[in-house]
Amino acid sequence: MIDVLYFAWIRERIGLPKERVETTAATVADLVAELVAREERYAAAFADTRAVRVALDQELAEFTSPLAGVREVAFFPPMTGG
Amino acid sequence: MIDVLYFAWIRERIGLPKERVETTAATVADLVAELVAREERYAAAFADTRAVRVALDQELAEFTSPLAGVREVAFFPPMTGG
Amino acid sequence: MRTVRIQQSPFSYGDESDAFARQAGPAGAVVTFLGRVRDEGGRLSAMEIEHYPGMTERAVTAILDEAMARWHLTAGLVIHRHGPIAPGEAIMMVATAALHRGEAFEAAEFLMDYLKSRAPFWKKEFGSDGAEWVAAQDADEDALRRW
Amino acid sequence: MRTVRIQQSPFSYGDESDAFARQAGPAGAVVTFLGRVRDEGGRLSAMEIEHYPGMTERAVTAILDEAMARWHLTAGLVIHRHGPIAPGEAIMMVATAALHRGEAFEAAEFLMDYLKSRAPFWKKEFGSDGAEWVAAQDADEDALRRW
Repeated sequence: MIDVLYFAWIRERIGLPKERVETTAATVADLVAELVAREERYAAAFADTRAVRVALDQELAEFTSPLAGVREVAFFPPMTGG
Repeated sequence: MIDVLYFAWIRERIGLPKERVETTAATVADLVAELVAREERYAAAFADTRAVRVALDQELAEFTSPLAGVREVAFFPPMTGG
Repeated sequence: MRTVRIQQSPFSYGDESDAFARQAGPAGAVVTFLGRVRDEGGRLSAMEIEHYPGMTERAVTAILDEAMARWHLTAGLVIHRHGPIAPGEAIMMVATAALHRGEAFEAAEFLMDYLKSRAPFWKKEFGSDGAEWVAAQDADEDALRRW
Repeated sequence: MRTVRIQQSPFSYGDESDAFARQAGPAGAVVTFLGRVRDEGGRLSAMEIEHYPGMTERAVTAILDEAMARWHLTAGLVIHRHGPIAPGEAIMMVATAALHRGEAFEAAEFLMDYLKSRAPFWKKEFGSDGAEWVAAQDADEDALRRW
């Protein structure tokens, strides 16, 4: 089980800020593929993954990063702070 | 007659902040030559003119600048504001 | 002295600047930056900033630590708000203190460039045309290359 | 809004920063710089700043006008003290306000570089080794070349 968090327009498209996901995905990309296969709203959120950033246990990561040992995955658009 | 002002260590070497000078000098360099010829303290102040800046009527100028129509000449070291 | 505050409530730029300068030690140079919501000629009625609690503090602290080490700052501060913010209000500020002005300026610009695209904040603008998430600019990503 | 103040009395960095930001109009970005007397590890007991009354106001105003035009500032401020100043005390500050952060930062750095070597101020330091006029640095003159 892994906590998956969504922010900004990704959160809005999927319709929830956080969920627990049962997965055996090896990488972030594998997890995204599982989510996209689930429902249309996930497909809409991940339609263009160039516009999606990912953090693993609150550190920026890549879609190729492995999920082994990770407890929290977050997906969000490019950041616009400052 | 022209007002001549001195600042910082140039003022200290010459021993006064301001004086009125009777001169027919055509340029700043000519005025400096007249002053240097007067007394040792002026010679000491203008010993190295690369370390001296000049302003004519409160605008930065050059030693080659003409004095015609100028009412106030100021000599000072390179500025150290900020 | 290192200060990171992520908060919903407003802050006073004057009071924070003053307090920062007082505790900045022997620094000859203090630079502060204030970022505010522009009203975009009246088209913007409000802004809302979403963030990622937990990661935000970690990311901002890491960015500030890097700036302090790289430019030998005697003090550094980042305050960043989240939640609803009205036009004209302060969004965030950074402050840097160093022996010389060049270090304080560079560190402040570095902090701004990194906070802009590496700290997990997302701005949503509410205006006469509806609500819209602010898009990241290529220029913001490019700005990181100079560091 | 353009403000130039050449004064002997101390000023409050917090109050001035706050007042500046309030009257800076629609600016999204405000940068302030504070320059203070360093104590040089205790070796400096006081500083005295001499200036050229009349020319100082003219020169500083001209530098600020140039910065405001070049970076489209919505407000600009320079406060510079003269007379005796104790270690740790504020010597001067500049503040710039612009729509975007890059303009506010560049204008503030430009102002500092020009005030350093083109405004008629001279610093004299009083310390345990006696009194000495601060020498201009080649680096300060070089700093002007980037503008």
